[in-house]
Amino acid sequence: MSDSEAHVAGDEAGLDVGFFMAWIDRAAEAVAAEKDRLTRLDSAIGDSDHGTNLHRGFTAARAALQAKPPQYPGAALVQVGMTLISSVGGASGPLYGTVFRRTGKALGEAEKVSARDLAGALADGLAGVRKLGGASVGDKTMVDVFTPAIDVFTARLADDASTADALEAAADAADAAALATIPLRARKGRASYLGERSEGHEDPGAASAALLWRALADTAPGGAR
Amino acid sequence: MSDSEAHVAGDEAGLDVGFFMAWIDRAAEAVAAEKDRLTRLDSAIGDSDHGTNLHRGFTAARAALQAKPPQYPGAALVQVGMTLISSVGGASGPLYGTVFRRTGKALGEAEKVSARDLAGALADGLAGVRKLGGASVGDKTMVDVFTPAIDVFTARLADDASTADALEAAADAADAAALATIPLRARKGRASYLGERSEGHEDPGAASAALLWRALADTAPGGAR
Amino acid sequence: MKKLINSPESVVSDALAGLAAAHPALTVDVERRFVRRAAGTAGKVALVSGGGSGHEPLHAGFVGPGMLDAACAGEVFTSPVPDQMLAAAQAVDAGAGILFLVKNYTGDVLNFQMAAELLEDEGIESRSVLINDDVAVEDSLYTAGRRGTGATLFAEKIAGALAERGADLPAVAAVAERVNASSRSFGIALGPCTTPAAGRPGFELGENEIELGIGIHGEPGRRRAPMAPASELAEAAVDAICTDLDFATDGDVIALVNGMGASPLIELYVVYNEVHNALKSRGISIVRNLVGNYVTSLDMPGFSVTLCRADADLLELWDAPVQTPALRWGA
Amino acid sequence: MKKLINSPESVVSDALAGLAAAHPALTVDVERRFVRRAAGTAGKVALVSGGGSGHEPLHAGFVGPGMLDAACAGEVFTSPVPDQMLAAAQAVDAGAGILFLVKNYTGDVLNFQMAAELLEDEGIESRSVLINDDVAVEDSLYTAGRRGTGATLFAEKIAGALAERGADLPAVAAVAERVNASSRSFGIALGPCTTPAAGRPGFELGENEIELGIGIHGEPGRRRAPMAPASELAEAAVDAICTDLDFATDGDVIALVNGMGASPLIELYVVYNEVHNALKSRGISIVRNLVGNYVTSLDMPGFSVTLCRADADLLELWDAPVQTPALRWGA
Ligand SMILES: Nc1ncnc2c1ncn2[C@@H]1O[C@H](COP(=O)(O)OP(=O)(O)O)[C@@H](O)[C@H]1O
Ligand SMILES: Nc1ncnc2c1ncn2[C@@H]1O[C@H](COP(=O)(O)OP(=O)(O)O)[C@@H](O)[C@H]1O
Ligand SMILES: [Mg+2]
Ligand SMILES: [Mg+2]
Ligand SMILES: [Mg+2]
Ligand SMILES: [Mg+2]
Repeated sequence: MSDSEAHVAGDEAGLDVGFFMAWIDRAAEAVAAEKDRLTRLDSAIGDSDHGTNLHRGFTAARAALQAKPPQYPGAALVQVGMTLISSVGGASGPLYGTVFRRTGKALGEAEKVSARDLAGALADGLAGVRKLGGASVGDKTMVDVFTPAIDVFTARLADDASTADALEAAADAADAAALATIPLRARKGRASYLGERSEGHEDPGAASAALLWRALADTAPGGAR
Repeated sequence: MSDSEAHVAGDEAGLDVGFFMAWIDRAAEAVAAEKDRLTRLDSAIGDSDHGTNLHRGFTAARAALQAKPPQYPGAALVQVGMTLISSVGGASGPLYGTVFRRTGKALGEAEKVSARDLAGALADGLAGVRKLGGASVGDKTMVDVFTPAIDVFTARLADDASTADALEAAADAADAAALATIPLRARKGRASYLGERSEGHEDPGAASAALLWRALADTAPGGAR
Repeated sequence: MKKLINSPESVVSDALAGLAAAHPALTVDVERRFVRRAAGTAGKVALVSGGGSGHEPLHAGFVGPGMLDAACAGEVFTSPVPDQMLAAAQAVDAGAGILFLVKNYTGDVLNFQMAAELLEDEGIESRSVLINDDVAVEDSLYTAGRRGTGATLFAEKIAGALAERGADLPAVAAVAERVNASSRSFGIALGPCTTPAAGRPGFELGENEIELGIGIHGEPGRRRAPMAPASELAEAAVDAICTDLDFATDGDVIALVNGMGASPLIELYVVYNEVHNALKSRGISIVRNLVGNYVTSLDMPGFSVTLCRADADLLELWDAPVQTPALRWGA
Repeated sequence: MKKLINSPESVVSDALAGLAAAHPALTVDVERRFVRRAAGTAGKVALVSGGGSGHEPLHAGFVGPGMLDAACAGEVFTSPVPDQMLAAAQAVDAGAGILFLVKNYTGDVLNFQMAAELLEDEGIESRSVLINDDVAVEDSLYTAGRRGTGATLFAEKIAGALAERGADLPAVAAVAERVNASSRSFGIALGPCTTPAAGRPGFELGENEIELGIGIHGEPGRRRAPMAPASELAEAAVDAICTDLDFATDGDVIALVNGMGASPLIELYVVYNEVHNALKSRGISIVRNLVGNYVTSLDMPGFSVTLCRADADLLELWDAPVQTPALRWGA
């Protein structure tokens, strides 16, 4: 996360389908590596399945992309969203599925998309999740992470940061936002059943959202990859 | 068990119903005190109920004797036997019940019985148990204790020992016999299901039989009481 | 963790295969993970339920004449996916529409909602009834709403009986809603449960501690309390339930004393006795009852109590014949 | 130890009181500790069983039309006393004699034997059939003989059906003996159980250890082994059973995959699937089955398998109607 300072030449060329497939690849690896931690977080305030759920989902998504390689970025994310919906179940399946599906839809059929296109599309994805799940920032869910991450991503791009830098900043914001869920009392999802006993624990969906943002940043041209 | 050397005068006068009621009293106390140990022994090679079983039985027997005081020794022991049969259940209920019932029957309707009468009657009781349960010495059951205890009791009386001394010796033999069940492989009762895994554990029924003999010795004129 | 499984990954498929082998009256689609009656009834409203696995016999154990038409099995404690629900609904659709019975958990609600949309695209009408009977959770803006627990069985049984009589979709949905509105539950755990995938208990309790107000997913409850005799635990559950809904005015209830999975039946009968007494002292009579493991949480020790106000109509439907693996009475 | 009880001393009476409250079709004598059908049938052979408590639903859960007439409940894991058996037999005697179904444990055998003698003194005829199906124990001079476990349910069901048809005492005793001779069982524990009175587990197992060849009283088994997948555990049970009795020649069996008390139903279905496969590969078909907690050992995790050779006569009796708390089918 430190050696990505150079403003990469290819940046303006836009992000192609390979970039998005690489993101999902990296996300799947991150989820696999962090599966047990996510499940442990879900044990404390949920039902001990979040790591397993996402691992199943991203494994399936990666396999689907390989089995039927999509032609353009939007198609890739729609396919990921559909696969997550069909394979995850639980709360996170429809919610993450909606993020990807809506983001993909917003990207349309372009062969390459700009980072700004992506930021706008992710905002669409987030709107979809908020509508579906009804959560606001502060309810201790994945929304707590997506919201500031997209804000930072958008703001840094507006400041003419490189894609890699903007995503790096967004991923840092996501990490911070995930940790910031610790003191909160959950108001949505299973953790809300615990009332005040949900305080003091990181939200598993917030933690996984931060992983996805980090994977995205690391995939960026000039990112860790 | 040491200060009972004096050959008590009343010895030849014989044992009356009060003596037998005192024995059961003392036995009930011993079982209550050792209940957990007996159950623990039964955990290792049985079903963890021997202490509870006998505690229930002797509590009931004592209560029955108090509620309906018997007139003579034989009646006391028959009543104890019937109460054990009606209240203990399991293997030990019918077996201990039979010991007391048959011993009591053999004592007949005499108001006082001699120690030799008692030894002979106990042999009858033991014969009843052996017939009912089919166990021989070495099968790792209460029979392993009753057999040498009665033998020693009978032999010491034949050598003109006092009742107290003879019972003391019998109780010592009972203790030794209970410990001697440790290396044996059980061939009767629940412990036999374990095969060689029953080796290395003291038989709970042998342990409780030793308690009864010690209570009897301690009740004797000139015994610990 | 020791469990009678081949692997955490295969537990749901393996159990479905076992269910298929054990119950010839059920058709089990192990691949698509749903269970349905081998034979349907033309023109009948089809009842479809489902949810995460780990609550057995709920739901697959309640598929059969007089109760559900199909049940979808998710991963352990994870709602099934819309594809399963769609496939199940299509398989049992008999032309009179589908009633989805959905326990109120975010995952279940969202997945069934997506399934209903997909089903609409296929031109099949459906209604969904949410079950939310657990008084341990406040139904407020600050929670995901009350959880669905024991009342699910009541709704499946009673709506199933009405559907069997040929009632139409709005009527069957209405009776399920009425059962839900008339039912309340409360659960107490003596210990945690362990999901096969996590491999470790969901929480830890001291030798003398219990969790009050648990759900059915191994999550901790609303609060921790010291262990107490069965009479006090039953009273706590009955009190929580009766404080929330007035069961005394009408007086007759159907009661479920439900084992969470690892509490032996002898203990559940002890609890039933105490629940019976606690209700009696409030002027409430149990007119029908179930005692046993019906809506479980894997290997959790503990119990829950569910009461449903019983009027003549509901009782008649309750008494109607039912032939499923886990519930069976009548001709 | 955390249990849903009021006290170790009152657990049996409290559970009987709960049983009485839950099942109006049963008459429960809480004082004398037996359970019987509320209504008898004149001229019918009466089936009486019983044993230590802690195996629920065995035996009281099998009292009702088509199965037992009465059941006696002893203390936990302790045979009932002759007085109970006598009182139960007298209460259900309908003039055609009493069949005592006795699991082969020293305590049960001796107490039932005494009861039969007392009953004879009262002028009531009785026969006793010993159930001893557990292949984990050698039936030799060096043991108390094989234990009675899962076959008890089979004998109670099938002899109960024959008695219901009006067969006489020798015939009913004979079919019970035939069921016993045709049945074999084997059990595996993943952990110990804890009796209320002892308050601590009967044995200790490592995180990766199991007990093979257990009975139903929380005693250790014949040997300790490392934990293995369900497929291997099922194979071990089936192998032990089929080595002891040739089930392959006739080929059809009734199978019980029984939970010991704390293993969730989802796991029992996983085991059932493996038992089914293990038998299939030996040319044996399960033609009837039960999967669930039927003959339990309090809160023990684990399972047992019982097979019974099934000919047309036995199957017809198996399929005959039964209406008890724990087993119920037919009209
Ligand atoms: N209504 C909601 N809106 C947004 N996110 C939610 C909502 N409900 C739950 N979540 C997220 O889903 C995560 C839980 O996912 P998961 O454990 O996979 O599903 P489940 O709760 O069904 O077991 C939570 O940590 C939270 O971040
Ligand atoms: N056949 C037998 N003959 C003599 N004593 C026996 C026999 N079977 C069992 N016992 C004794 O009974 C004791 C067990 O008693 P208990 O635990 O109360 O009954 P159960 O075995 O029915 O649980 C054993 O330790 C043994 O000493
Ligand atoms: Mg979860
Ligand atoms: Mg014992
Ligand atoms: Mg879940
Ligand atoms: Mg016993």
